[in-house]
Amino acid sequence: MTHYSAFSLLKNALSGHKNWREHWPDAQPKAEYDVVIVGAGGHGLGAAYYLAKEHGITNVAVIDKGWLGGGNTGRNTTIIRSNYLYDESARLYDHALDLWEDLSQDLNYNVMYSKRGVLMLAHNVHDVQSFQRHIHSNRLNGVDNRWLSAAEAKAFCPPLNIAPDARYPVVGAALQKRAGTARHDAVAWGYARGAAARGVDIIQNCPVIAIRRGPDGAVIGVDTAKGFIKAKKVAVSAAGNTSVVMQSAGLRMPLESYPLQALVSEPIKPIFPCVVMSNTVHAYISQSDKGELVIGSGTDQYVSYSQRGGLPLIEHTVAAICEVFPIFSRMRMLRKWGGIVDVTPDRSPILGKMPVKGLYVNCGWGTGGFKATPGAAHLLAWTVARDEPHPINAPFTLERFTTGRLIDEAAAAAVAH
Amino acid sequence: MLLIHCPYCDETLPEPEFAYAGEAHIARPADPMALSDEEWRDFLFIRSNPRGNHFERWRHVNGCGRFFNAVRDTVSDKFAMTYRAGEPRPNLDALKEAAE
Amino acid sequence: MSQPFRIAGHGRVDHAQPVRFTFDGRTVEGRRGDTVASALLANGIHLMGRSFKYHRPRGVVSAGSEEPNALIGTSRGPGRFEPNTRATMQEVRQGLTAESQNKWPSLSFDVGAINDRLGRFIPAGFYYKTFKWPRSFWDKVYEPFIRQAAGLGKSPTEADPDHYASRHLHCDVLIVGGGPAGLAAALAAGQSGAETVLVDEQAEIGGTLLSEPGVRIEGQGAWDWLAAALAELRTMPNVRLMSRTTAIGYYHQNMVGLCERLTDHLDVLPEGAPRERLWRVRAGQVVLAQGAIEKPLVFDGNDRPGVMLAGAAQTFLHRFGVKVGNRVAVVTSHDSAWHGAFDLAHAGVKVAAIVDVRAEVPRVLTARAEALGIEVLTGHTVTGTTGRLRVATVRVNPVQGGRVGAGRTIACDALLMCGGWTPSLHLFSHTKGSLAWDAEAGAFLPDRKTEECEIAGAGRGLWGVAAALEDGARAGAAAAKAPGRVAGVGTFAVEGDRTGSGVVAKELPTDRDAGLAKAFIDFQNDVTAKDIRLAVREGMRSIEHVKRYTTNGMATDQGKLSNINGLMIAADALGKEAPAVGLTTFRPPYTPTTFGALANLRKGRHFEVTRRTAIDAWAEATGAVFEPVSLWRRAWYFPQAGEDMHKAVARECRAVRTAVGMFDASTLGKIEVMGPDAATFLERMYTNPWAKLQPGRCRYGLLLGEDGFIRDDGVIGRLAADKFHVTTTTGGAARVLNMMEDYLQTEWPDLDVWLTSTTEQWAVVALQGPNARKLLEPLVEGLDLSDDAFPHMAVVECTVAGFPARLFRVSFTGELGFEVNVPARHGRALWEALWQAGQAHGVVPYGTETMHVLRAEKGFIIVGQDTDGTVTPQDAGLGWAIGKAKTDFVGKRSLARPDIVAKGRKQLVGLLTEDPAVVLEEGAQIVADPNQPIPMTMIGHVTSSYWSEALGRSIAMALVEGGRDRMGEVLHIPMPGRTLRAKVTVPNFVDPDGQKLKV
Amino acid sequence: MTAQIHSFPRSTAVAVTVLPLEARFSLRLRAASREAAEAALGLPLPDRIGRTSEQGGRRALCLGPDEWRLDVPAAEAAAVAGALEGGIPHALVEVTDREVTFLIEGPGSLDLLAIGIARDVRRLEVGRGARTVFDGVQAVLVREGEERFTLAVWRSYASHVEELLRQGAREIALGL
Repeated sequence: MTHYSAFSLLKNALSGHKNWREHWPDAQPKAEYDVVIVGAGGHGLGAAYYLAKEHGITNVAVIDKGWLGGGNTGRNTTIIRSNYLYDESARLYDHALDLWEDLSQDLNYNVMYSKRGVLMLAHNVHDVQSFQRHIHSNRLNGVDNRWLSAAEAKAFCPPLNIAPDARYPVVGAALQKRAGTARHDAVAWGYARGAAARGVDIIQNCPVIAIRRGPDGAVIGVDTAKGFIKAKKVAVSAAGNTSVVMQSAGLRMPLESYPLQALVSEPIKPIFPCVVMSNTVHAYISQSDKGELVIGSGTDQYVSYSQRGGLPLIEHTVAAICEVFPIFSRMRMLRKWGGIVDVTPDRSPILGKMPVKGLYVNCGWGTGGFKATPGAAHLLAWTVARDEPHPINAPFTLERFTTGRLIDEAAAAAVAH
Repeated sequence: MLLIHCPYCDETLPEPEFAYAGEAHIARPADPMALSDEEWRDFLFIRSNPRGNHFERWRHVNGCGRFFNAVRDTVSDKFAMTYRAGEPRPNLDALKEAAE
Repeated sequence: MSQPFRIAGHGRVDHAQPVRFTFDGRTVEGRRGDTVASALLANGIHLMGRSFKYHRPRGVVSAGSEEPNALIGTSRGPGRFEPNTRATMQEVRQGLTAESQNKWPSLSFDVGAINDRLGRFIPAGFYYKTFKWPRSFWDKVYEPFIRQAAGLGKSPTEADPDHYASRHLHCDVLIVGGGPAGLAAALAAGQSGAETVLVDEQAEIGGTLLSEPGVRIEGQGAWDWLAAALAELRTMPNVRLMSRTTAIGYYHQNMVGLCERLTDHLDVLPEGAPRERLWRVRAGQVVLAQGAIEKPLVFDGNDRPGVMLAGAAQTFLHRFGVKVGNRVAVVTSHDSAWHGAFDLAHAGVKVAAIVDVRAEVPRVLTARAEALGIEVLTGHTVTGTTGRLRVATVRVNPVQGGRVGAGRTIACDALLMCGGWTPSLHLFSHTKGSLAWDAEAGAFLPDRKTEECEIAGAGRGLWGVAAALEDGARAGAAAAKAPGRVAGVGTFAVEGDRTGSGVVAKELPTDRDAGLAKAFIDFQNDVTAKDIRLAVREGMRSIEHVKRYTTNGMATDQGKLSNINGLMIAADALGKEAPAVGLTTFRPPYTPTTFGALANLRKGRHFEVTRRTAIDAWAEATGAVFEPVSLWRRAWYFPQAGEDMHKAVARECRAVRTAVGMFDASTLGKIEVMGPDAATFLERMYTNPWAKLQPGRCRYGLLLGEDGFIRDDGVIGRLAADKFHVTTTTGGAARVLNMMEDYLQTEWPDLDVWLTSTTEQWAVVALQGPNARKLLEPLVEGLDLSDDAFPHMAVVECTVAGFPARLFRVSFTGELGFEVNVPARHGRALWEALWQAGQAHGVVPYGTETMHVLRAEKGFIIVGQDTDGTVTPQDAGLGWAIGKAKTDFVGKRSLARPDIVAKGRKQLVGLLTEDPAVVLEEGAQIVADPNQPIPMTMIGHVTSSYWSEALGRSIAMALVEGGRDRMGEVLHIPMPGRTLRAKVTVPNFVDPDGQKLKV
Repeated sequence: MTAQIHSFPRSTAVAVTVLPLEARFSLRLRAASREAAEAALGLPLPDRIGRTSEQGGRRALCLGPDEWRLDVPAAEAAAVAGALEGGIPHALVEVTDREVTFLIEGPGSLDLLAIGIARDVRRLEVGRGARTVFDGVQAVLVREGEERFTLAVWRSYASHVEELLRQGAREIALGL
C-alpha cells in the first residue's frame, strides 16, 4: 500500500501522477473464507478492516451486490454525533466518535472528519425538557453536549432565524461541539483500501442469493451470483436489504425498510458553519466542503426499496429549512436522492450474534448508520472474532424484542415518527 | 405521490388522502395471554419486509375513513390490487394468470 | 450604446426595445427578448465567470439551462438576490443587477487563479491523501482552509420578501418540451380532444425551430409554421401551453413536478404576485420531447472564454441576432456544427476553418464550405488554444493512422466545438426506466419503461426537424389514445432539414504530453480527462466511483455536458465498452429549483396551521402568553402588569387553591363512542373496566399500546348505556381516534359501535377551586350541584348560562372542579359569562403552566412528560387503573414479558429537595452514589419539577429505578458545579387524602 | 344569507364566503339499518360514497360505507337528534359547531381549489361530494354547481384555510 502524504503527492505530481497504485484490487471469490461479510458499505468494510488489523483474521471476503460504498454509505447527509439519550446508545455512538477522531491517521486516508459542532434546535417546552434530559445524561456519561440560549445558538450559527414570532420559534438548542461531518465516500474507500492491504478480498457486483446452513443448522457459506462461497462465519451488514438476506437463512427480523431522501443546494460560499438539526420541524442541514447545503429529509410513509421517493416530502423538508433559515428561500435545490433505511421497532440497532451458529448481524440503524460507522464496524469485528458481544453492543440484541428491554430512541431519532 | 385505489370508494385517488398502516394479515391473537413470549414478539414486531409483493394496510383517512388491504411491489411501488379489510389474502399467482 | 456583435434586424429579439441592466457594475444594453448571456455577447463580453477549483476564466459555453460556466448573481433589490443564476436562462429586465462570481478582486484578475498554476499538485482526490499531518493541523488549519475555498456564488443574506404558489393539475397528456417533436405531439393530442398540457423551460416555445429559421415546414418558414402551430393550439380549449416552466422531476404514477417562473423576467413586480409556482401534474400519459444536448469536445484549452458549443453559437445568431465572434474557428466530430458555421458565414462572420476529427465527411458539407470560402481540415485534431481572457488562437494538427502530425496555429476570437449530441433523458431516468447503448447513434437511448410515457424525437436518437415532427405526432397520438378519442398522425413536408451524424470521441489526440493537457470534461468542477484516467488508475472501476472521486458531473449542470465524455474516457481507461461501464443515475430536479417554490404555500405562519380555540381571542386580548401544544396554541399564563412567569403562575396557583380559576380546556381530544357495543369496545381498548360504569358517571381511562406502554389517558363519561364521551390528551387526539378505528374496523368489525370526533364541537371551560360550585350554581338551570346530588366524577347534560352543555365534575388539580362543555360557537360567550359571575368569587384565568403545577402537586401524570413511550402502568404507579378481572385489553399481554415484570424498573416517585428553595431541572439525572467517576450509573431522571406555591417549596416527580422501594432514601442529582440532594416521597404533595374533593 | 368576507379581493373569477351555521350531524349505521333510518328521518340515505340526497330541506351526503353527513335546518335539529331513538343500532352525533363551511363560486373556483386539493376536482360531478384534504387539512368538498362548491373544515383550521384561499384568490385575480 502506497503511503499517502503531502510528500507522496508532490513526488507523484512530478511524474505526472502515473505511478499511483489502485486503492483496492478487484478480487474474485476464493472457495473458502474464515469470514464472509455481506455488504460492502462503511460498516462491512470497516468490520473487515478491524478483523484483519485487531484480530489477525485476514481470510475475509466482503461481498456486495453493487459497487462498494454504493448503499447508505454514499447516500447519507454525513452527520456524526453521539448525544443520544439512553446510556446504551450514548456509549455506542461515543465509541464511534472516539474512533472518528483518529480515523484519518489510522487509515492513512483523509476522511475529513470535521468537528464543526451539531446544534439541535428546541422549539417548545417539550423539546427543552427532552434536550435537558439528554444533556444531563450525556454529561454524566462523559459525552459532550450543552445547552445554548436562542441568542447563543444564533451566534454559533448566524443564518438561524430566532425571531420569536416564527411559527416554530427557536427557544434554545443543544450543542455537541465534538460532533460534525465527514466525507462519506472516503470512509468506504479508506476502509476498503486498508482492508485490502491486509489481505481482505473485496468482491463487488456479486449479489448474495442465500445464506446456506449445514445439517446441524450452523452457517456453512453463502450462495452468490458467482457461485457458492464456503465460510465459517457470515456477518450480514446489508442495511436496507437485511430482511431479505436474513430470510434466506430462515430468520425473520423485526425490521422494516423505508425510503429516506436527502438533497443538496447549489454550491455557495461558506455561510453555514455547523450542523443544525430540528426534529420538531424535520430539518437537518449542513454545508459541504464543496459549498452545497446538504439537507436531510424524512422517510416516506410506506415500506419500499424503490429509492424513488415523492415530491411532497421534499416540499415539506425545504419548507422546514426555509422556516428556520428564511435567507435560503431563493437558493436552489440541485439534486435529491434516496436511500433505504432499515428501522427497528425501538429505532435502535441490532448488533450481535444470531440464534444461528456462525451468523452475525449488524442492522436496524435507521438514520443513524453513518455516524456509527467506525464503532459498528469495530464492534462487529470483535463480536465475530470472539463469538461474543463486546460490552458496548451487548444490549443491542435481537432478544430484547422478546423480553421487552427495548432501547427506545424514537424520541431521539432524527426521523419522522 | 402514489395513486391508490380505495376499494370502498371505488376511486383511484392521490396519496395525501391515505395513511399507510403497516403490514396486513397480522391478526391480533384471540387470546394473547395464551401465547409464549416468542409468539407474542412475532405478532408485535416481526415483519416480512419483502423486496417485491407486500401485503399491506392503508387507511383512506381523508376520505371514507376505512382501513383496507393492498398488494404493492416494494421495488416499483406499483399496486397490484387493493381489497377490503377482512377479505382473505389473495392468491397472487392466480391473479397473475387471470391478467394474462 | 453600441452592441458591436448585434446583427441589425436579425433574430427574435425586439430591436426597438432596449433593456438596460448592469454586469459587475457596468451598464449593459440588451434588447427585449435577450438573455443576460446573449446581451453580454452582443456587447462583445465573453468572460462571465470563474471555475470552481482552478478559478480559470470562463465564458458562456451553451445557450440553455445546461450552462456550467456563465453563472451569475442576480438581484432586484433588498432581499431579492440569488446566486448561481444561469446567464443563458435569465431574461434581461430593466434594472437587473448581475454580478460575476467566484473571483477576487475582479473577474479579469482573480487571485484564486493561483490554484491553476498548482493544478498538478492538486489532482482529483488529492485531499484524501494529504492534510493528515500534523494531526492537530487538520481541525485548526487545513479543514477551515478547505472550507473557505468552497462554493461559487454568495448566499442570500436577507429573508426572501417574495411568496410562491402551488397548483395541482390533471390532464390526459403532458408533453415536456416545446420543440418540433413536442409541438407535433401537442397538435395530435390536442386535436383528439385529450386534455393536453405542453411545457417548455424557455421563455418562448419552439425549441430547435427558434434556431433553425431556414427550415421550411408545410411550405412555410419554420418561424411562420411555429406561429401558426401555436396559434392553433391556443384556440383549443383542451390545450394549455406553459412557457418558462421546467419539468423538474418525474415521480410515481405519472406525477410530474413543474416549476413555473412568473416574475423574474418582468421589469416591474406586480403587487402581490407570486415569484414562482410549483405544479404537481398528474397525467394519463407523458410525452418526453426534451431533445438533445450538445457535447463539448475534450482537448487542451477547451475552456477558454470564446470556446463554446457550435449549436449555442447558432442559437445566439438566430434567436438573439448575436454573432459570437468576428473570426471563428470550428472543431467538430458531428455534421451539425458545419451547418452552424455556414449560418455564421452567411451572417457575415469570418469562419477561419472547420476542423473535423473525422477523416471522412459528407461531400455536401465540404463542398458547401469550400463554396463559402471556409478552410476545411478533416482528419485533424485540436491540440491547444491560447488567449488569457478570450481565445486568440487554436492549434490544429493532422492525424494520420493514429499519428498526430505537426501543428499549426489559426487565429480566432471564438472557437465553436461539437462532440455530437446526448439525448435528454433525465426525466425518463427519474422513473427508473432503463437505457440501452445505441452504438450507431453513439448514445444511450430509452429502453424499458416503468411509467405510462412516450419518448419522442431527439430523445430517441432521431435527428432533424422532419423526424422530430413525425415522431412527435406519433407519440402525441399514441399518448392521446383512449376510448372515444381519435388521434390522427399528422405528416409534415419538411424542406431544408439538416440531419447529420457524427462519431463519439474521447479526448482528442495530441502530439504534446497528455499529462500536461488541461482538457476539461466538467467545466465548472474543473475535471479534466487526466483526472478521469487517474481515478481509474487508482482503482475506481465503477462509474459511480469515478464520478465521486473526480466530482465529474456533480456541478450545477449535473453532468448534462460532461457525463458521456467522462464515461467514454473512463471506458477507454478501463478497456471496456461504454455500456459495460454504465451511466450514473440522473436525479431530480432536471435543473436547479428554487427552495421557495418547493416550499410554496408553507411559508411563515402558513408553514403549519396554528389551531386556536373559541376562547383564544379572549386570552390574547387579556395579554396571555401562549405556548404551542402540538398544532394548537394554548394560553400558557396570564401575566398582570409587572409580573414575570414565576409571579403570574404563583398568583394563578394561589387563586385556584383558595378561590377559583378558569381554564380553557377546549383542546382536549373528544371522541363520541356510541352504539350498543360501546362499553364492550372501551373494555377492550382501555385498561380500566367500563361495563359497570353507570350512566351519569365518569372514570379515568388509561390507554396502552399493544407493547404495554402508556399511550394516552383522559376522563371518560358515560352519558347513556350506549353513549360515552371520551377525552384524550391534546396531542393524542388524532392518534387515539386512528388507533381506535384501526382496532374497531380490522379486529372487532362485529361490534356495533361508532366513533365520532367531537374535539371541535365543544368548547370546554374548567372551573377549579373551592369557589367553583358557588360560581357555577346560579348559571345552571334546574340542577342540584351539591356533592350528594352531583358528586366527584359525575356527568350530566344540562344548560349552563343558557347554552346546552355537558357538565363534568372532574378535577385535574385536586380542588373541587367542573368542566363545562358547550357547542363551540358559544365558547367565548360561556367564558365571559363565567368570568362575569366569577368576579364575586375571586376568579382568575389560568394557563397551561399553572395547570401543570397543580396537577404535579397531586402527582397526576402528563403523558409524554412523565412518560416517554417506555413506561408501563405499574411504572407510573397506575396499576390501580387496570381492571383486575379483565382477561384482555390492548397491551395486557406485553405487561407479562420478562423484562416488564423484572425488578428494578424505573418507577414514578416524588422528590423533595433538601433545600426547599431549589427547583430541580426537568431532565436532570439522578444517581445513588454522587462520588462515582464518569461515566456514572444513572438510576433515573426528573420528569416534572415546579415551585409549589401551596407548599412554599419545590416539588418534583421522577422516574427512579425501584423507586417505590426507596421511599425516604436520599438521592443525588449531580449538576454542573454542585450536587443536589433530594428525598424520595410518594408523588402526592397536596391534600394527599383528597379531602378537598369531598365538599 | 351569506356574508362576504371583506378581505377577499374583489374578482369576477372567484368569490369565497362563509356559510352560516344550520345544523349538521354525523350519522353512522350499518347497511341493514338504512331503510329504517330513512323512514325515521324522512330522507333517503344514498348507498354510494360521494352521493347526496335531499328531501324537505334535509340533505344527506354519504361519506363512508356506514357514514352520512346530514345537513338540516337549525329549527329541525332537535327533531333529527331524536328521530332514531330506540331500535336502530346507530350513532348520531351533532357536529354543527365542529365545522366552518366555505362557499366558493365563480369561474376560478376550480383553480382556487387546485391550490390545495390533490384529487381531480373536475371529475367530481355536480351534486356529489367527498371527504378529501386541502393542503394537509381534512375537508369535505361538495360540488353544488359547475362553478360552485362548499368546503367544510374543522373550526380551528378555518382561519388557515381562509388565508390560503385569500392568497390563491389574489393570485387568480392577478391572472398570473
